[in-house]
Amino acid sequence: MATVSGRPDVDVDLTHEQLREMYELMLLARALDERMWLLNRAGQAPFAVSGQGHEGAQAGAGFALDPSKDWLVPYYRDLTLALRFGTSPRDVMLHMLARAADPNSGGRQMPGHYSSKAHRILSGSSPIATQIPHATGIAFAAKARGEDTVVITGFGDGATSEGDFHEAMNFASIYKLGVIFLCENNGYAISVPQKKQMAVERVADYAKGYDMPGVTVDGLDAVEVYAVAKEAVDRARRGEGPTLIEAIVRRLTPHSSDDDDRTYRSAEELEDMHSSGPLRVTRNRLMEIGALSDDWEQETKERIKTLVNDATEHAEQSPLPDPGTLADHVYAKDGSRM
Amino acid sequence: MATVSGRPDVDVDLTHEQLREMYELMLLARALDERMWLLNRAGQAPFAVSGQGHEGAQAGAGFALDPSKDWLVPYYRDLTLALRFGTSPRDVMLHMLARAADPNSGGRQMPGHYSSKAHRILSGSSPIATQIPHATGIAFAAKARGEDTVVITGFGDGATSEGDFHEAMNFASIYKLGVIFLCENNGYAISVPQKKQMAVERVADYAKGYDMPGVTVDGLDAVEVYAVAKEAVDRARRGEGPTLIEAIVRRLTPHSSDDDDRTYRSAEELEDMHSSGPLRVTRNRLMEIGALSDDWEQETKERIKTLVNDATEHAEQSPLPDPGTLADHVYAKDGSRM
Amino acid sequence: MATKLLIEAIRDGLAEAMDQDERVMIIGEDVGRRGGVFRVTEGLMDTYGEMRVVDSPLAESLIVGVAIGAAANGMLPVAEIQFLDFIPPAMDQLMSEAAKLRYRSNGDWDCPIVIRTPYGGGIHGALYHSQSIEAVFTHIPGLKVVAPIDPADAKGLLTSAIYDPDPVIFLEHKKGYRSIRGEVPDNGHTVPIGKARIAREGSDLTIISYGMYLQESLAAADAYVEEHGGSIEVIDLRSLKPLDSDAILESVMKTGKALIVHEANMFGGIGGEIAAIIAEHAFAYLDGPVTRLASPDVPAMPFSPPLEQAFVRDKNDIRAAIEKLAAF
Amino acid sequence: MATKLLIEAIRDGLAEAMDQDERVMIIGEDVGRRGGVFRVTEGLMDTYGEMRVVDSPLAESLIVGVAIGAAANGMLPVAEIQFLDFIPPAMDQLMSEAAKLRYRSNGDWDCPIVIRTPYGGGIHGALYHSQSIEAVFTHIPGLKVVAPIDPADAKGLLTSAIYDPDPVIFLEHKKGYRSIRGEVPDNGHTVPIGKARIAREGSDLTIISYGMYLQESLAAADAYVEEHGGSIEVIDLRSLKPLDSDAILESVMKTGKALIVHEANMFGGIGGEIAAIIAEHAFAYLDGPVTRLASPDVPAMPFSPPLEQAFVRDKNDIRAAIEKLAAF
Ligand SMILES: Cc1ncc(C[n+]2csc(CCOP(=O)(O)OP(=O)(O)O)c2C)c(N)n1
Ligand SMILES: Cc1ncc(C[n+]2csc(CCOP(=O)(O)OP(=O)(O)O)c2C)c(N)n1
Ligand SMILES: [Mg+2]
Ligand SMILES: [Mg+2]
Repeated sequence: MATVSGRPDVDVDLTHEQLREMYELMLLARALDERMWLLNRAGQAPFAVSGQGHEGAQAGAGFALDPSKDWLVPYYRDLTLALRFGTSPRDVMLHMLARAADPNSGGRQMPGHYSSKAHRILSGSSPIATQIPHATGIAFAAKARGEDTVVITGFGDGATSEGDFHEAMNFASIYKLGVIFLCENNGYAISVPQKKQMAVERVADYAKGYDMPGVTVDGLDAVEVYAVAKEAVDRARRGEGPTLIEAIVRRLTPHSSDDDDRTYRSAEELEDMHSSGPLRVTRNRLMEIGALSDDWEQETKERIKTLVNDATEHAEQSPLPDPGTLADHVYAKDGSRM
Repeated sequence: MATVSGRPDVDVDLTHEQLREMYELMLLARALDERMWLLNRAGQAPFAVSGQGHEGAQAGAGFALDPSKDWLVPYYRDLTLALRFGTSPRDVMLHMLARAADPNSGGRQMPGHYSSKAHRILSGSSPIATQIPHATGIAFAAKARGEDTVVITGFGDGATSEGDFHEAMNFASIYKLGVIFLCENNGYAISVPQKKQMAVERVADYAKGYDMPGVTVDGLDAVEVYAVAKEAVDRARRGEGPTLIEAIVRRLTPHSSDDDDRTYRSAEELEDMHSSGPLRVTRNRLMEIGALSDDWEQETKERIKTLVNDATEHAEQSPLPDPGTLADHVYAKDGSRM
Repeated sequence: MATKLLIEAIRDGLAEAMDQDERVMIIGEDVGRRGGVFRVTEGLMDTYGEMRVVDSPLAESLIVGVAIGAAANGMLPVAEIQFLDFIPPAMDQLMSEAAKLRYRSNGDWDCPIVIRTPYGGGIHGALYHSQSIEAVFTHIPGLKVVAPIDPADAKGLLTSAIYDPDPVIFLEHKKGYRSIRGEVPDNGHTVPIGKARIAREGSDLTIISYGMYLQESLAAADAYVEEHGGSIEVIDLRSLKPLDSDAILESVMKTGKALIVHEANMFGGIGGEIAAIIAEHAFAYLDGPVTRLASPDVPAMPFSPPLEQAFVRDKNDIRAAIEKLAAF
Repeated sequence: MATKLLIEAIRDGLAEAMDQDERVMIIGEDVGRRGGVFRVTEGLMDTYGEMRVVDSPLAESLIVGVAIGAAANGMLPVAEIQFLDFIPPAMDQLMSEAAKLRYRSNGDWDCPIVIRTPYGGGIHGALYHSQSIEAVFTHIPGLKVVAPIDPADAKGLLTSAIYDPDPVIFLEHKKGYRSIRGEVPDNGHTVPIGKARIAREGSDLTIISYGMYLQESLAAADAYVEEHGGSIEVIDLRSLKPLDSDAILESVMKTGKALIVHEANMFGGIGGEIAAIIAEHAFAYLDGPVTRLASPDVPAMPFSPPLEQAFVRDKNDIRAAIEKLAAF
């Protein structure tokens, strides 16, 4: 158990070792993410989409869940969450390089579309917000069978404008389903700033229309997010219903490798944004309470580098899909679910 | 000007004469509605949908608007509002009996689909909630041209579950558009009771997700509704944005002539519901302040009866559409909006 | 075997599946206490409770989205969309999600959901309670679409659809609910998705149809043969996707003449696809132009009876088309 | 006249209309400050302000719904849906509202909106940035659908669409944006909706196509003729609804052979409708089976290059189809 000091203090039931694990997850996600961005810039992959700046929100929330039984319904920035649920660095790179062995999609989807039935990570599409009702349906099935499974779904601030978000929030609350709605608010939907996206100051305010707790939290601080998410997960597990968590994060990259955010973010804004991020904020937290050492960090970063290199090489050497498999999996080959 | 006493007292800027006009509108709507229901029961029309029980909400809100410049985007129970905006009893009956001269739809739509370009009543469809973005778009155009037009759109409690409702509320509030969102909450969407429709107790709570005023008002009392609507309209006209008004009403009939509400409302509930309605409540109000006399009421009811009879006979004698016109108006015959 | 109405056969199919398999659940507007606006699900909530027969909020995208999620987590959801006319809000969940979940996950996930929905007109339903927009779905790879009109087919296809590992849109002709009656086997009866049925055997001309217009086609064939003699084959497609093109081609290669009849709008309807398949693959066998008879390209049936009547194609229209094609 | 890219022609068409008519407004995601993710609307917000170039919230149903309302109140809105793949959330507003507003009000109201949207693949857009689902709309009475690929056609049809009193879905091939170049007239140029263009004259065989596959078809025709001689006609449909069936039939009656080529999935694509029209109305003129070449019935182009390549039909595939049909 640790009381984690900082601004503000939070009480969390994590050991120092667990806190380090959480931070390590963020470091791994960042390293993979940077590598992917690089692969795109080097012309080895036609597309990259990044979660840089979102790692704290996802790591904090992810650690509040139990990957051995809970579900993840991610969106394209949820690399950290996917790793937490069991996606491996090799899985990520096979996906990035669209190899036949990509367990997420067999090379069919753009990067960023994490999926694994074994790990209860539901495959997502590219249309925004469609996954939110899925999370709700998963939780409904669990409740119908009397299970205490919790489902977390990630989405951006832009996603809150789609009807699907509202329809799902409403249903989840009526049936008191175990869903964590994690809005990773980075202030932009591609180029559209929050003030043109919504009338409210806080995404968390949407919870008021659904008689649901709505919490805004500093998404740069994984520990704070953990504390908020833990409460929400406990509540969900007790059958008391869903929570909307708004984690304020930063999109440290352009929207995707196809975007150029200098056309809509000023130089000052870009500079200011890069002045800090979830890695620094979370690291400071852990340093303050003595959960981190420079040695550990050095070693860990080395280990991660090896992992990322291995994953990249593995993917590079892995074969591309066989064109003859194009028409596979449009429908089931055989049978019935009888 | 009148201070209208009752429970609760309200201050309204209406003369006794205007209050009587408002009540007369309700009486007319009810008489037309009952006649339509009867025509259906007598086998003269295959379908009827009723606004009985909603007249107070609509009359109150309707009197806060200026039918000479404002817009109505109705739903199928908005007979009272349509009359307020200029639809005549003959127009209503031509529509009910699906005659060629039906100005609402030329006999193409089911009864209850009021429309008139001349009166700025936008034609609606049957799918629920699709009209709400239209109201928002109308108000957007007005604002873009610097006009202070106000748009009112009516819908039920069930409609609040559709994404279109939320998407439109959000947009209207971001751009501070002159829209009155009038939710006529009768507690049911066909058979689905409010507690299975939404998590909140009050539809007005949805306004909190849009940084918009949300007011719940007794929809049986036209005067109370007027007071609330007047404030909302003034606000809208000043360019300060939309308001969500939830008027608590009663659906005094089954959902439509195809429904049998005894399958989902208990005998007690049905009886209790019929114990009072907007006509009685509004009448009591006006009686209390001396705006009504029995004589006036008697005369008015006679006049209305004549109107309704005339409208019915007129429609009955009016020809049905020519089958040769089936394919008219799929596209414009000519030209361009250049 | 007992004689049942179409609606009874569907209700029986649902009740049987609910009874035998706890994974089967129903979700839709008014499906619970009210038993559906057409009463297809009547009584089921009382028996199976509010978590297996779910009176959903008024939100079609949600209904389909929740069904997809519940299916991912082990259920076999049967969603009801109250009228096919009200399915457009759910289009994204159907086209982008249900249809593509298996493909996009390289077969890791599947989507065993059924979307039951009443369609078709002729009941004064006007523009928004009469449509036959099935072609919007038959174009989408990953979806299956069935439209049985025979009660036994309906029950058998419903059972197949519930256990099918892919999403199936199950179209129920609302005019047929209480007007079509037939023998329905009792238990465990299934009909395979993707197989047409020869509803009437013949050798001179093939009519390809489904739904209520199949009934009109059968009547027209009878009337034609009674007057002119000859022999007309009528195929009930039952499944629109996958389409049984083998059965269609086999019949047309035999008869040399094809008349396609459907209630959906002509332009871009499934009739076009069928005609194209015949025109390409039975070209050498054709003794006359592949002919279509379908609804005019008007949005939907208007409410007023003379206009509704003008929209509808009935057995006389079909008979006239047979005469013209037969005489070619 | 100047030589312009497809994307420039469209931008010019928009800018010209905005400049000349205050009723014209643009609404869509990222269309303002960013000028659209493809940069079609670049610079327009600076010139015309935030009330005429509206950066909408992320909500396609809203975008179309607001456009419908604004049109009812006197505007001529041009809505942008960022990718055709993301139009399904707006399906209800398109099918139930825009398409039926005129009809249901007996001509009292109209709906002069344009929905611009990039479609098509071949740019590693994967399953959700590559689709060609236009057949979903071409089936709906009340909608118009155009898919110009020639820059002059694009500008001319855009102007026509903006002033058309009915809703027009305006499809822009994203691979063509910066790869197709052509002469574009300067001012006031319009092209009528509903008229095809003979892109190549010929007398032995007709290819009917549109979009990027038209370009492949032209290349295939050139290659075929170079090798085998003969004469091939290629029709660029430009408008998919209304479809110029007169032009199609006239050509096929002349050549006797029809090859339909499109990027959309084969089953239920517009090619089926075209084949059906030909098979029925040019039956007596046909010297070979009406043939279709289209995308396989797989949800969409996968991301991985070998799979994307396997999905695509190119000029070699088209040439092979020409050879087969010509030899019939
Ligand atoms: C339905 C739909 N519309 C548009 C798009 C194009 N698009 C992709 S991401 C995006 C912005 C999403 O913003 P937000 O939800 O805030 O997530 P973020 O990317 O900022 O994390 C848009 C408009 C889409 N994918 N789906
Ligand atoms: C999109 C859509 N789904 C379903 C229906 C069928 N339907 C018609 S009215 C109705 C209930 C509407 O309830 P509410 O919004 O509360 O209005 P009320 O009828 O109570 O006034 C339903 C489900 C519809 N018309 N449109
Ligand atoms: Mg964002
Ligand atoms: Mg209601």
